[in-house]
Amino acid sequence: MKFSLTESQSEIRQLANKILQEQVTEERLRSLDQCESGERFDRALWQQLASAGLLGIAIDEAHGGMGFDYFALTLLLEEVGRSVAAVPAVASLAGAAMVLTKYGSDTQQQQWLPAVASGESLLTVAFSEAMNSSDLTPHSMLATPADDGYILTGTKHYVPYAEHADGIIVSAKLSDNENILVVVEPGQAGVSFTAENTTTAEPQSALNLSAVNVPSSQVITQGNAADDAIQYGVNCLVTAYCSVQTGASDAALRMTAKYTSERKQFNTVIASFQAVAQRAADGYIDVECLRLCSQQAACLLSDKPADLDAQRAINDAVTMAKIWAGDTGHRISYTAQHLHGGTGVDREYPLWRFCLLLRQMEFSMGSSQQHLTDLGDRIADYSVAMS
Amino acid sequence: MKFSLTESQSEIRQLANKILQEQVTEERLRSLDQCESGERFDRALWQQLASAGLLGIAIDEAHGGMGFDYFALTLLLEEVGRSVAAVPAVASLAGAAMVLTKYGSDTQQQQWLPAVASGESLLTVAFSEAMNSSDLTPHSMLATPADDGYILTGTKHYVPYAEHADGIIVSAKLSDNENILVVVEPGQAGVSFTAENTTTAEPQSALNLSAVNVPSSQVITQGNAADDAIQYGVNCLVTAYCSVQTGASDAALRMTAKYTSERKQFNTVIASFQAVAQRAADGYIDVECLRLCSQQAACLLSDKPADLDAQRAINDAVTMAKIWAGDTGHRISYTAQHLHGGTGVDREYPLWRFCLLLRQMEFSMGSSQQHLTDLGDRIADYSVAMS
Amino acid sequence: MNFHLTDKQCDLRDEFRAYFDKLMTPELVAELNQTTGEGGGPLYQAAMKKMGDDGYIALSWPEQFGGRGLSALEQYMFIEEVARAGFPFPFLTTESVGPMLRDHASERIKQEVVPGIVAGTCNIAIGYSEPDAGTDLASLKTRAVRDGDEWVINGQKMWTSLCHMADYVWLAARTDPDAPKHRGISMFILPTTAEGFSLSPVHTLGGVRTNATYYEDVRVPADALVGELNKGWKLITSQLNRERLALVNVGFFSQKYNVLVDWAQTTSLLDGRKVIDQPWVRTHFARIRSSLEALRLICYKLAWQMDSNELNMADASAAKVYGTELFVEIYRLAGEIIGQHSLLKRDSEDANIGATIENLYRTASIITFGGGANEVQRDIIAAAGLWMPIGSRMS
Amino acid sequence: MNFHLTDKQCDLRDEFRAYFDKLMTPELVAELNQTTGEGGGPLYQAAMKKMGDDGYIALSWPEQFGGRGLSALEQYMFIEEVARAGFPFPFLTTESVGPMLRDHASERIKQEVVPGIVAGTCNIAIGYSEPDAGTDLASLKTRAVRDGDEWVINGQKMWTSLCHMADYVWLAARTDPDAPKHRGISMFILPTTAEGFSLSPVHTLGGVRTNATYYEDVRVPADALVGELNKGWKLITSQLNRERLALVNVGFFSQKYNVLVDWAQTTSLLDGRKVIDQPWVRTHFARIRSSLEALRLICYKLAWQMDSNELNMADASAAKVYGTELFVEIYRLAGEIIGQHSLLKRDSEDANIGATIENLYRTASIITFGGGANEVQRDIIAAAGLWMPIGSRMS
Repeated sequence: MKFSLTESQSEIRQLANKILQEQVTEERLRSLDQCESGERFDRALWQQLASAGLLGIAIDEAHGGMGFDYFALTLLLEEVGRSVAAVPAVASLAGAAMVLTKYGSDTQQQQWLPAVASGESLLTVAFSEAMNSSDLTPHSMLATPADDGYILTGTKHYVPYAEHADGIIVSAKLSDNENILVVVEPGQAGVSFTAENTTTAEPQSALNLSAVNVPSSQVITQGNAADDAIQYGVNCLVTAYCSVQTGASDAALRMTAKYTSERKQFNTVIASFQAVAQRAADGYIDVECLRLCSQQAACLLSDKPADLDAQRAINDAVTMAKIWAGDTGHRISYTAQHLHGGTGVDREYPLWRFCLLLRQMEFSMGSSQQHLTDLGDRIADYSVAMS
Repeated sequence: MKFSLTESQSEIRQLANKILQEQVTEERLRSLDQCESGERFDRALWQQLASAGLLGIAIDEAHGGMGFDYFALTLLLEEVGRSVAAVPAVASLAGAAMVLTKYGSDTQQQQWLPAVASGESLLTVAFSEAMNSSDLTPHSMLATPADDGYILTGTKHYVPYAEHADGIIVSAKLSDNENILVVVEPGQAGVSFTAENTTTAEPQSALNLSAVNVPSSQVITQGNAADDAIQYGVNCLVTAYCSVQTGASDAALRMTAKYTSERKQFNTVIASFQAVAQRAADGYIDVECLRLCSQQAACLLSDKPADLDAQRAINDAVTMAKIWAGDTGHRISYTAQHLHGGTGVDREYPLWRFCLLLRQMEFSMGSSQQHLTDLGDRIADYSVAMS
Repeated sequence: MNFHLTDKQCDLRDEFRAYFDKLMTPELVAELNQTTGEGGGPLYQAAMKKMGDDGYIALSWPEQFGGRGLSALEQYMFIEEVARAGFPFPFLTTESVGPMLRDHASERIKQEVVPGIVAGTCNIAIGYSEPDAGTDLASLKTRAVRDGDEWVINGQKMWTSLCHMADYVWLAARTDPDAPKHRGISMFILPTTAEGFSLSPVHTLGGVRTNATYYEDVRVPADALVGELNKGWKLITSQLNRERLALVNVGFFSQKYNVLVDWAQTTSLLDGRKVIDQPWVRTHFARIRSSLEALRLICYKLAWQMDSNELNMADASAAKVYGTELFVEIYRLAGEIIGQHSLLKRDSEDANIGATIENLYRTASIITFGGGANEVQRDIIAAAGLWMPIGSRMS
Repeated sequence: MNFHLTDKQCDLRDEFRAYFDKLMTPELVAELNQTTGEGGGPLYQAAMKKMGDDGYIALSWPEQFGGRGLSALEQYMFIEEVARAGFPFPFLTTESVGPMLRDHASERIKQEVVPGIVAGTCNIAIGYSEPDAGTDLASLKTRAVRDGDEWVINGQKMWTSLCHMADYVWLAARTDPDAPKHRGISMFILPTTAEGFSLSPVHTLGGVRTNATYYEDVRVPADALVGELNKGWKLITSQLNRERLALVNVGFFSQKYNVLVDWAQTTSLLDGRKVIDQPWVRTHFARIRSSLEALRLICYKLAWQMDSNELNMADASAAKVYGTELFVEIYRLAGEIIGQHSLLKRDSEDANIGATIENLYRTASIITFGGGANEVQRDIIAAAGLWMPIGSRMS
């Protein structure tokens, strides 16, 4: 047990914090707010992060990255949440790049990873289907074998930055017992998008594949390995949302503490009303619980699971982190809005973006209740015992 | 809509309040605490209530009662909760006597109701079986036809005052499609008891029937009418617990408000700390919600249901009241204990009995979660629409 | 005690419901969605005028003022149907400002403003809050100074909602800066065309536009003062309980509950089950339903108390706290039931009922501090309902 | 960052667990159940003496005092196993009072009392609270007045738990009534055999006996004063963070969680399903499990911070608030899972795991105000963790 960062981890966090706090100004965020729907993407910032090497935190040095692990990447993600930066870090770095690093062929890694690290290419991940739950195995995206590869038909939902991506990792069902994971390029014949305008204005789309021809070279993995890869990808994405949520919750809470320490009513700062202080304190506890559970999930995900028990421990840690991400996100958003009073809803004041981000993270890839249901099923199965 | 009591209802409430507040003194309760296990029964008080006519509130005048309805009876029950009186009002009056009044034969009514009203006889109800839920249809208590009547074998649990009762209303399963409701007398051959010592020390027992011969004269009802009777009895009992809970919650909360308004720490009464006041205010809201939902259930139960929709409205109102009874009971108990600090756990101070009663009502005949599950199933079935 | 509506009340409900079924045409609904539910469009204005023509605006007013003299309970039922229909009825104007003007304004104002309210053609914005006077409203600083036959008004107001489409502002201003803060406030009615008046839009989380309004040497005639000089605080607070009740009206979610249940009963999951076949969805619905039932009863009891003059201050505050916090909770539970689709906005091509929840959640963020912050309401409950000495936190 | 125990830590856990598996004989368990878990019976005393003989009492103490110099994290793991085993280990004595005596008492006291603590033969009760000094502990009124070579003590203490089987009372008394309240308190060690000392039992909701203790002209030698005169408050508060951590140790429920899951997996409902086949039971377990996980991490982090001298006051208070309120919540959820059987007491013939919950729920009622009321802890969190100016509520 060790609850401090290593020196290099501290440096990553500081670098990410410095760039994001300096660059993601209120003016910059406002100019993005005024973009047309589907365009909330701060490309200049993304390139700045690339220049600083931060897009390659968890990409091998051989592919132009820093060669750190997934946990190190979540340090960046927490700062993304803290700054509500409009960048596709979760989808491209925590989702797609991690899956390719672990399951991609050499050729695929060569094709994508250096370009992801340099910011030239953007990847995203399409796991979710209609009526999503926390179970993200494919049901309605179907793959059928073809001459050189497969034909994919179906729809995926909530694909982040889909229309900006150069490659989309798509999971599909090959048969009742077999799934497949492939990279689809948006320019391929049969690929189309339906805009899904989200509460934060992060660009998302439904991805519609109509008999899209996927050659073998675009297949990442299939069979048992595909299930492992999907599980791994889902775990990386879910934990990434938890890290973003940690940063956003912490920022919203501290903004609230500061505001209530300055705002005067009844001739006194409102923080001095005990009801205000007590509620903020509850927020502090919530953020701490979320932070610890998220960090644990990120750390375990960076391990190589030695056996079934270790794999279960990873899955369970991720699920528990997401339960906290939903609960903490909801409560912090509510507390922050309530204690800010009218100021909190004014779009000239920065809080509102945090509230929307917190809700988006809460409901992305499974709400707290959906993850509680999953965890409950596993408890029935193998107890998830306390050690 | 009318939210005030009629004149005669007010008189009943005042009479019940007067007797119980005067008689149920701390000394009297302490002397009962010191009794052997299974004997927390204030017989003298029970006779005083009988003398005042209060045991016959909902018993027909023809049988020596006052001839009011079920709702009027719940006014007494709320006062029983408010005073933590050690009397079998729920089981004998709200359970057994209501079922006999509606479903008993003339002979059965003649046999039991005048004696219940006068306090000579005590009845109780045995619906619950092992691993109880809010579904109280009989599963393991079995009835088989015999020469003149039936043979009953099986076990019932949590039968209040079973070993003090003169008659026990027992539900049993006759076949997969048919249930039966009978009166068993404790002296009959094959009847035995296992003491179940409850958290409040209210005497309860498991009732074990081993081939007990129940003649036709002891059968209250069977077939469809038995299902109606069981449903009616369960509704009367559950609503009775809600009424007791309302009185107990209100008393515990007001005791807490009074205590915190007198207890000084840091040179000020602790009620003046905002965290204390806010929490007490939450209790006020909870009690109000419970009171209204319980009163509605009691009022509807006093109606004759005109059709299926009306019967459903009754069942739903009862279920919702019990959800509130569990939630409010838990939270008021916790708030009262917390805000009292050490004084609240001292058995020389009256609060502790309320906390145990609140927990007992919370878990008797189905917890909040069990009733939420039932209500959820009904919503899936027929929406329980908002009008 | 009786928990059934009377036949007369049932008839009234049927009447209201039928009326709004007809009023809410698909075109009006579309316009309201575009204007984020706040009204102001041409169809909305036409609907208001129609309601005026049909005698449907001032229902609770005495007959001699164009009303039907509805009791508080009946008026509550009216708001329930308004909320159920989703029509942005200006109940603060009709229930709070209107009656004050009717009873306390000068003859000129009565003739100039009141008929328009009843006719549905006059819009009034409320100017209470200021940048430094929110929960502590009585500390407001906007000044009105008497100068001959006129009042000269200077100051700034925040959250002057609907003001960009209003004909008047109902304004609280300080007329005696030396008096204790609750005793130096007076009420004015001020046309938005007055010289020196200006506003700037404030866009909110919920997407609803509100305004900051500015008053620079705005001059109004002496008889723009409403009620007695320096006794404005009494007017501000006189209708508070009724306003709180309107804020938590169960109608805001009752029909949506029905629609959501129907959606869950008929919508399939990927595995073929219906949404409602998930046990946790049922529990969520049960939680929503039993909580709404308590809210329904609380509101009806409060309205009944108003009619019987038995109103308990603690109960009005309890309704406000319980109802507003319940709505926040319900919009979370509903979001969980719908899943990630509850993040999609109305303009998404495949938006469904989730978009309603997305929007409700955003707009609900103001209800726990608006209409009297819930902390203050809880203090009132402790003091008035439980007789606890809560100290002088808010003086 | 690393969330795994080291091999050494795993070994230590195994060692502790094996030790308590052996120590907790069925006979001892039965005796503890009879004495409502508080110890004091002959088998308990024998077990304490055995722990002393085995060098298991003062594990965190330096080796020269009979300890093994465990780190805070290791000591936390020890308490986890103690709690898991359900052994009523006197950790306030060994972790708080003992070290203060060891480091600050006079030579006579050191020789007379400290070896007995380490040997498991000396019991010490804690005399802090008074009828009018609970959360506001520093307002205590028990007086100690110097008279020649002795201190004369007068006053009354409340909640002097275990005192009826204790050899000494660790007593806080006012030695300077004119100083500010935190600066006039000193600490004494007082034998329960002293003349003028008496006690009366206080029976509690949880079934546990505690005591009121009375001090009438009790005389102790001058060297019964521990630490510096009038600086007792510092001693009282010096170990508070460690005490708070011990209070919310996850070990109090971790094994019970495992047992309850096993019970639900193997126990049949009337309809033939297992208890755990009810979806809501699974959700309840998931709620318990994920909440316990957070508690586990909070506690380990706090212990680790103690070892790294990075302890944040806010985090210690956060652990106290979160853990105590979680236990109350868990005992409700567990009750719902078990059903009405969770109302039956241990002496019921058909008692099952429900009786454990029945008992836990009753005894847990003190944890949210004991060990520093949670309102005060939240104020500390707001001030120390969020830098909010909370005013001077508690001075």
